[in-house]
Amino acid sequence: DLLDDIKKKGEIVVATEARFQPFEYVEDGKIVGYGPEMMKLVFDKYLPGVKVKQLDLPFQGILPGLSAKKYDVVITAVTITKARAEKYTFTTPIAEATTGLLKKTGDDSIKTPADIAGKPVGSQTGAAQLQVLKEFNAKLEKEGGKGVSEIKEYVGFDEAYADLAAGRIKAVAQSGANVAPLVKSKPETFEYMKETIGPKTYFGWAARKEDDSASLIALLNKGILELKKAGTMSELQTKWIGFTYDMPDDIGEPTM
Amino acid sequence: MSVLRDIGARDAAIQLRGVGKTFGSNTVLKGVDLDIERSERVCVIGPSGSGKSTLLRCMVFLETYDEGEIYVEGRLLGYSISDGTRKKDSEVQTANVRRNVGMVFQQFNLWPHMTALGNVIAALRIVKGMTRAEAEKIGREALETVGLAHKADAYPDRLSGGQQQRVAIARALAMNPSILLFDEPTSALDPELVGEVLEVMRQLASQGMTMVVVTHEMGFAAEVADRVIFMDGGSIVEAGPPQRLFSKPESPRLAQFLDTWKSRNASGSVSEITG
Amino acid sequence: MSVLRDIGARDAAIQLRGVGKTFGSNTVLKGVDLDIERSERVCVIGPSGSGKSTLLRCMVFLETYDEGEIYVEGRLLGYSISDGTRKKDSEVQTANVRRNVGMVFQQFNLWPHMTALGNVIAALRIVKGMTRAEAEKIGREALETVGLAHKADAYPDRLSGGQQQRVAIARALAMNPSILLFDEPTSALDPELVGEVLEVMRQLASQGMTMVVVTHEMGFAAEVADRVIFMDGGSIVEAGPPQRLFSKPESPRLAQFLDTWKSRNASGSVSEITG
Amino acid sequence: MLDFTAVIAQLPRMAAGAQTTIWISAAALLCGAALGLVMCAARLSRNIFLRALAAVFVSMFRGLPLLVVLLILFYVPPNFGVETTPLTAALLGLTLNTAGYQTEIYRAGFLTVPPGHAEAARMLGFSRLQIARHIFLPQIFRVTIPALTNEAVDVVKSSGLLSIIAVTELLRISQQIVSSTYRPLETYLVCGLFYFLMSTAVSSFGRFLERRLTPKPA
Amino acid sequence: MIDFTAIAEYAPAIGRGLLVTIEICAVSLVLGLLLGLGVALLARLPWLPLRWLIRSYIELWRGTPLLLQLFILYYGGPTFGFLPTSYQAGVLGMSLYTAAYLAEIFRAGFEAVPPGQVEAARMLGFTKLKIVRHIELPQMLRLVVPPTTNQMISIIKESAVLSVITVPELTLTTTRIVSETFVVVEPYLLLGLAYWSVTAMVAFGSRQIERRLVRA
Ligand SMILES: Nc1ncnc2c1ncn2[C@@H]1O[C@H](COP(=O)(O)OP(=O)(O)OP(=O)(O)O)[C@@H](O)[C@H]1O
Ligand SMILES: Nc1ncnc2c1ncn2[C@@H]1O[C@H](COP(=O)(O)OP(=O)(O)OP(=O)(O)O)[C@@H](O)[C@H]1O
Ligand SMILES: [Mg+2]
Ligand SMILES: [Mg+2]
Repeated sequence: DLLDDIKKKGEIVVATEARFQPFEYVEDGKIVGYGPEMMKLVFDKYLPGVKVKQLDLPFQGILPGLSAKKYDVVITAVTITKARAEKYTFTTPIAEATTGLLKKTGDDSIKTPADIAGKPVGSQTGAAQLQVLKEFNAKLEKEGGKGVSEIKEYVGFDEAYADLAAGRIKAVAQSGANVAPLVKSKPETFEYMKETIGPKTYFGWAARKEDDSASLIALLNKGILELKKAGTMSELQTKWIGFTYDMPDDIGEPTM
Repeated sequence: MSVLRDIGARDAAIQLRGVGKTFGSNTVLKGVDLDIERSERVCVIGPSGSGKSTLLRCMVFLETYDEGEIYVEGRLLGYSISDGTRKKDSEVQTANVRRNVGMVFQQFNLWPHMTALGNVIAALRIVKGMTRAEAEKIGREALETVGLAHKADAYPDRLSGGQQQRVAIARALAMNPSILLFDEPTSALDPELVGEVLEVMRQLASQGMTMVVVTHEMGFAAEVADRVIFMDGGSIVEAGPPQRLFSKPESPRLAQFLDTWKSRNASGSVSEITG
Repeated sequence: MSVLRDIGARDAAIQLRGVGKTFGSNTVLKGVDLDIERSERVCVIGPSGSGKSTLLRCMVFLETYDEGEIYVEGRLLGYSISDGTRKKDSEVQTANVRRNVGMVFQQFNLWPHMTALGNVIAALRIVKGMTRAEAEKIGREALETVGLAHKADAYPDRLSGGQQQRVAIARALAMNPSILLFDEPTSALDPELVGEVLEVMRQLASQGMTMVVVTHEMGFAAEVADRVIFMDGGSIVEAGPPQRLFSKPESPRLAQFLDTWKSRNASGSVSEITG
Repeated sequence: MLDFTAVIAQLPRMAAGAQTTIWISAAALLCGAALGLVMCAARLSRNIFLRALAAVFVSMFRGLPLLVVLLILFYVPPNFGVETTPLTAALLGLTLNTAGYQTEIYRAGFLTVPPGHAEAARMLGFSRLQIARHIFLPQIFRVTIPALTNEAVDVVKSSGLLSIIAVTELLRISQQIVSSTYRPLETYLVCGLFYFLMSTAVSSFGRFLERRLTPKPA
Repeated sequence: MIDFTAIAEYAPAIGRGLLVTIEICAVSLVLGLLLGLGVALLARLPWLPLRWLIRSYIELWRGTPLLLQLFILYYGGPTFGFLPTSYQAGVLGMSLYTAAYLAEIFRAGFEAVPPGQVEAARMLGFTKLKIVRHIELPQMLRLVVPPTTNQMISIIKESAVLSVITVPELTLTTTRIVSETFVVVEPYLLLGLAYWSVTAMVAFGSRQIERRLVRA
């Protein structure tokens, strides 16, 4: 059993993509954020004395790396989708992931999400937000007959933000939580649209689907739910994201 | 004074007046005076480092000289004098002054990307702007002169050293020079191949070409030269007809130079044994 | 038969019996028979490409030979015979057979990363495993022999060609060989520097060293050799004492070879003029 | 327009990243030198199998982008039951990559030593190993310094790709800084300066070695 | 154990990625050749400030990773109102990078022409320009074939980093496939195989060219 092995070894290896403010990112050389802080609380309580080895990986390889047993669990905000849930087990949700659009402040040509028709937009390769964007675009094409002019795929969201600021693209599909700190620090450049473009989705942490990992997932779920009940989760959301979400304990079947 | 020199110079092929040359702190030529008459054959000998090559290279301004004057066919080489100060000429002006001078190098310096004929006609085509047909006619004649008409289409790396050097001579000849300079033209050759190059040079000499030849081939010098010049330490130490110079050297340095040479070549020489 | 040869061979320094060598389809040595006696001085002459170098290189198995046998001090070189078939020896076995043979190359082949002394003592230290002190003593003596004790600490590129070749000779001498082979030891030298190398070789000859010298220096051959061997087209065409060979060549090919040589070196030679 | 204040505050972190870059590069270069020499020996050996092996090795690692080698080394072996940590994958990838190049550098070096040098040694009784050790190696080292210097600069530069497999070297740290400062141009310019300084230091050292080991012409 | 069927449907995408890689490399290489030759020729002018400028360009571009140069061009350019598309930035970055290397190669090529050959031409009245055109350039071009093809191979390999500025080339395509299928081994092995075959082909072709040049 994976959990037993971890306890025996005294070490758990977790994978993180530390370029995903405010969930996971690097500050002063340390990986910090909503996720890491929550993880620490859970591990301190249920895996005391176990050393945490945290790998910082690009997002594209993070789930395949989990299958490849490069690490025990993915502690990074992963949008729970049908395709992913088929291959991996997710924890109970840690935050809402519903996708919206980031645009340039004062860009009057985009008032509703449908206004991105005919414009270049972008998101991150392999991300659920990209998938949402593509589905939204398909809907636009079907309904209005005209989709976006181009969907650009970036290796990281930071590059997408930079390109939005530069004007190469007109909007970035991203979850609200992620852009909150960005919009807060650069309100003169970035503006997040209230209206979302996809179904309600949630972020969770992921582990392998084998029975081997069941006890680890159970432990994580227990820890997360306790934090939620105690109100710690809301506190952390306020601290890192700036607002709180109403969160289900179990999302059941993913919406996409 | 300069006017007088200029008039005098018109008759000589090359005139050197107090030519001096320094590399850094190393004075390589020390006030050399030398007149090369038209149709004269001059051989320059001397120990390694005595300045022979530098002298030759100065005569065509491949090396600038620092002091004195050099006149080629009466015209000051490499510099122009205006208001009493002298200014370096442009490359084009210098090339014009030495246009009748050809040079053959120790290392042949053929261009490897052209055939023998290509080497010979390149300057005719590119510098003189001749048509291919005109140039090839002259080029083939020049190759004929050095006995290499049949190698016209060979690239240099397919030729022996002796053949390469003969092509180099043909290349110089094609420009129809009145003066030819040679810097150790046979030193880079295998012993067997020296003869064929000397033969071509002998032939040029017999046709009245003005020649200045830096060489170690004493036999050739003795046979062909009107005058042999012995250099040492950047100066001309002794000069004169080869018979006099080789049999009755005046300066001890020349005597010693000849002794060293003889002790190697004469002792047990085949001519003594077979003689 | 082989036993007889073996016994006979014990007295000779090097014995060649029907030695043949082919490069691809080019037969370079054609059944060469040759006995080099102890303390004999043999000079090998012949036109370029006649197989002189190949012969010398076969004698030390730097080149394998395809046919015949070579015995060095009575021992078959390069091959072992068992059950009537012959098998190539290992490098170590071959090295053992030719351990008393030294070789001096045209290109000196000094190792540029070692000083003169370093070159001379390298084999003593590395192959013979001597201490530095022992090796240096022998090395300095060897350098003394060639007159270069004062250059012990110079690197090859600071030495003239003649000095480099003398260091190469010292390097061979340090191993205390009984036979020395030279392949055109002076061909790569400036004419002024040939003398000093020949002088060292003369001295070795006078001390009774067995020597085989491929050379173009006829004067040296005439003076030093007990026997001169003329090669052409991979065979020994004529052999004999130099006086006889140079004055009365029997084969037309040798006569022609000598003629070419003489016409270049004798015509207008200094000795004639000064004579 | 350019504002470096945010980046300057992060200089210590970038310096730390540069340190990681340096030690990983140095380690890869050394391991690569050892492997390269072995491969070079194989390439020059008389054994046709060894020669073919070395030829494939060289062709492969000179023909594959380092990025791809790293991706393969990082993600593929675990599928066959072999564990690779990011650091071992990084070191292995860089080492294999530079070894491919160094093999060819050493081989070219070997070819510059005139065969006569080896023949002279054979005539004095040197064994093959002794010839390699005492005659070839010292000379090869001298003539290969310029090429090795270039290779060292290349390794330092290409170590930036290790960011892809989670090694927090200079470039990865710069990306992290961009994430928090939203100042890509300034950050990357400073990062470039770091790389330039490292490359210049390496090539200056190479030139220094070259000058030290090449005797000045008389 | 290895099963390519999982990614079979992506074959056309991989083909497109490969085409982008080849196209962008070819364009960059041609531009880099021209630029590099121009720089190498300019560097021969006896004008010191120009030489320093060229020197700094070569040192800076050779001293920093291509990845970083692309980042600066693409994400830094807009700061100065320069807004290249990812394709433009890729071509520009790779051309400048290639040119820096090739300029050095060409310089060495020029220096490898023995000075005696230039002197021989001067003696026959060739002007400087004619010497460059007829004596130095033809020989230099022949000498630089091997290092230039090496550079070509290295450019093809380095083009993998174009993925970071959203050029949809081979590596980015493969990465996308990995993140969509969660399959790692096959796509990456295929990726390696693709690069290896392209570079091996270029290496083979260049050896043929070299052999022909040597024979000529
Ligand atoms: N380009 C140069 N820079 C510095 N010193 C030079 C240069 N060319 C020649 N020298 C020096 O000038 C001196 C004379 O050289 P030069 O080549 O004229 O002699 P040489 O008589 O031709 O000798 P050799 O017979 O060896 O050709 C030598 O001391 C040489 O070192
Ligand atoms: N390694 C080799 N491979 C192929 N052919 C060779 C080799 N070495 C020599 N030959 C050929 O063997 C023949 C004899 O060469 P060798 O070097 O023995 O002649 P040589 O008499 O020493 O000539 P030289 O006076 O020019 O040194 C030549 O035709 C040469 O081309
Ligand atoms: Mg000279
Ligand atoms: Mg020979």
